[in-house]
Amino acid sequence: MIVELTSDPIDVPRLIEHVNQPSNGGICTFLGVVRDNAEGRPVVKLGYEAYESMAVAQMRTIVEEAMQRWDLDAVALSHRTGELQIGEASVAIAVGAPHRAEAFEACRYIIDTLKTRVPIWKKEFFQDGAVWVEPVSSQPSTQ
Amino acid sequence: MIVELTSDPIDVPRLIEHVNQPSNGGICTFLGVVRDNAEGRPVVKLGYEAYESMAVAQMRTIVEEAMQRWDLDAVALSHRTGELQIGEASVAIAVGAPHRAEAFEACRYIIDTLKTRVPIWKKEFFQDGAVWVEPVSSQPSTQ
Amino acid sequence: MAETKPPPSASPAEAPAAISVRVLFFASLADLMGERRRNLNLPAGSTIADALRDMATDVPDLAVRAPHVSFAVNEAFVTADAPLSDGDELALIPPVSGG
Amino acid sequence: MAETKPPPSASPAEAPAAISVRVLFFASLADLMGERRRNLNLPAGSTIADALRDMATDVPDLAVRAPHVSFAVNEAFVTADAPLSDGDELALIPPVSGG
Repeated sequence: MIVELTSDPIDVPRLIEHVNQPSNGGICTFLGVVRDNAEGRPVVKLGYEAYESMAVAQMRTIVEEAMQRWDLDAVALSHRTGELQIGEASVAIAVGAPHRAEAFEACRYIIDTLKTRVPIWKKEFFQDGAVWVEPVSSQPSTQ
Repeated sequence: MIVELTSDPIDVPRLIEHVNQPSNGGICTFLGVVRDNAEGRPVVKLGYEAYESMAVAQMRTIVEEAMQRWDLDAVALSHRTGELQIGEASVAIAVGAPHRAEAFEACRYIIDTLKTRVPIWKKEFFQDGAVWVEPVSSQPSTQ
Repeated sequence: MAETKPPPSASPAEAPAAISVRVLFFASLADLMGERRRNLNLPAGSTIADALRDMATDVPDLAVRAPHVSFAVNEAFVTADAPLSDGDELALIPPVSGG
Repeated sequence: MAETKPPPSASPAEAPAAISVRVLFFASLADLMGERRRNLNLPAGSTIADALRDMATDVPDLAVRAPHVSFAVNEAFVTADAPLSDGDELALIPPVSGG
């Protein structure tokens, strides 16, 4: 298992290599990349801040949940911190599984769940200011 | 759009780069990789044969269907031919989309549909022989 | 392919009395047939089913496999009752297993 | 952190009459508070809600934001009625937006 926060660019081939084990027939990856706009408004760059120790612990818990639920032996999850330019990956997930259904479902579960309960925050920088993104629907549940 | 059959190893970063366009916030990729076993029986290597011109045409049609259905501007699909060793990618799909739901759904659609109607055949090589894989459920429909 | 020229027709304005079709075999069917392609001469108006019957005289097992085979004419999937035309490329497609 | 030592208790075997908690602020809450952490002295038995009321005397807008904030004590999510203990790390977590 790879679970990490990093201020360096995410090395996607390394994550894929990690989950490419001989018993796996399918690898699903998801990359979140910095879009050039936020609901149409041009974005200059993004910044990510994390409650680092808790974020890594939550990421590990989510990965362990996925590995148990879909009986996986290899998952990699990396999230960037700091300043990111358009096109850079903010998050990368790689899931290897014997068959593709499990790889897709686990990968989707990890990104969906990460977005609801890992303490990481995104700041969108526009030409004329910056805002912290605070989705109204992403309140972490108590657990 | 990248749609190709290739006898060379698939360059996954190139496919991801192709779909990493500024308006996209999510990239889903799927890699089919050569497993070391087929329902428990040790596999030595695989061979892929294609009806090449029709396979590429069908692959293009499937990609176009996905791009239209999920309103995508960038998809890459590459399939290997010839002999593959354990761990090599036989197929790679990369789908970029403004939001992740579309990226996951389109990527899944492409691999699922490819497996039902693109004229490509897999031969499994065991220690003591080889068989063409012919799924009973994958009969292409007339269309 | 010079030997597959159809016989002269009684009325040159009509469709030829015989057609020539190029048949492609893949994967397990190439193994079964012992070849990857052949040119087949058939009466005008023949369907894919007719072509299969013709080839099954050489290779009877082809008739056994036929229910599990799909067909493409000029790279488009069609059913076994599809008519063939002179110059068509007919592909016999065993269950696919790409991906 | 030396200044946050609790006052001597009347009965040393019991819980201290006051506790010291380290509070962390992130993202928009760090902007609001003008700091990323503070040490907070509270009466023994205080909950997260008590800590918020205490801090809102300095920064009234914190009370406005509180309904949209989640809480973690020692890196585990808890609700606002959770009791605090001496030495706890309390994190105020605005709606998350990672990914």
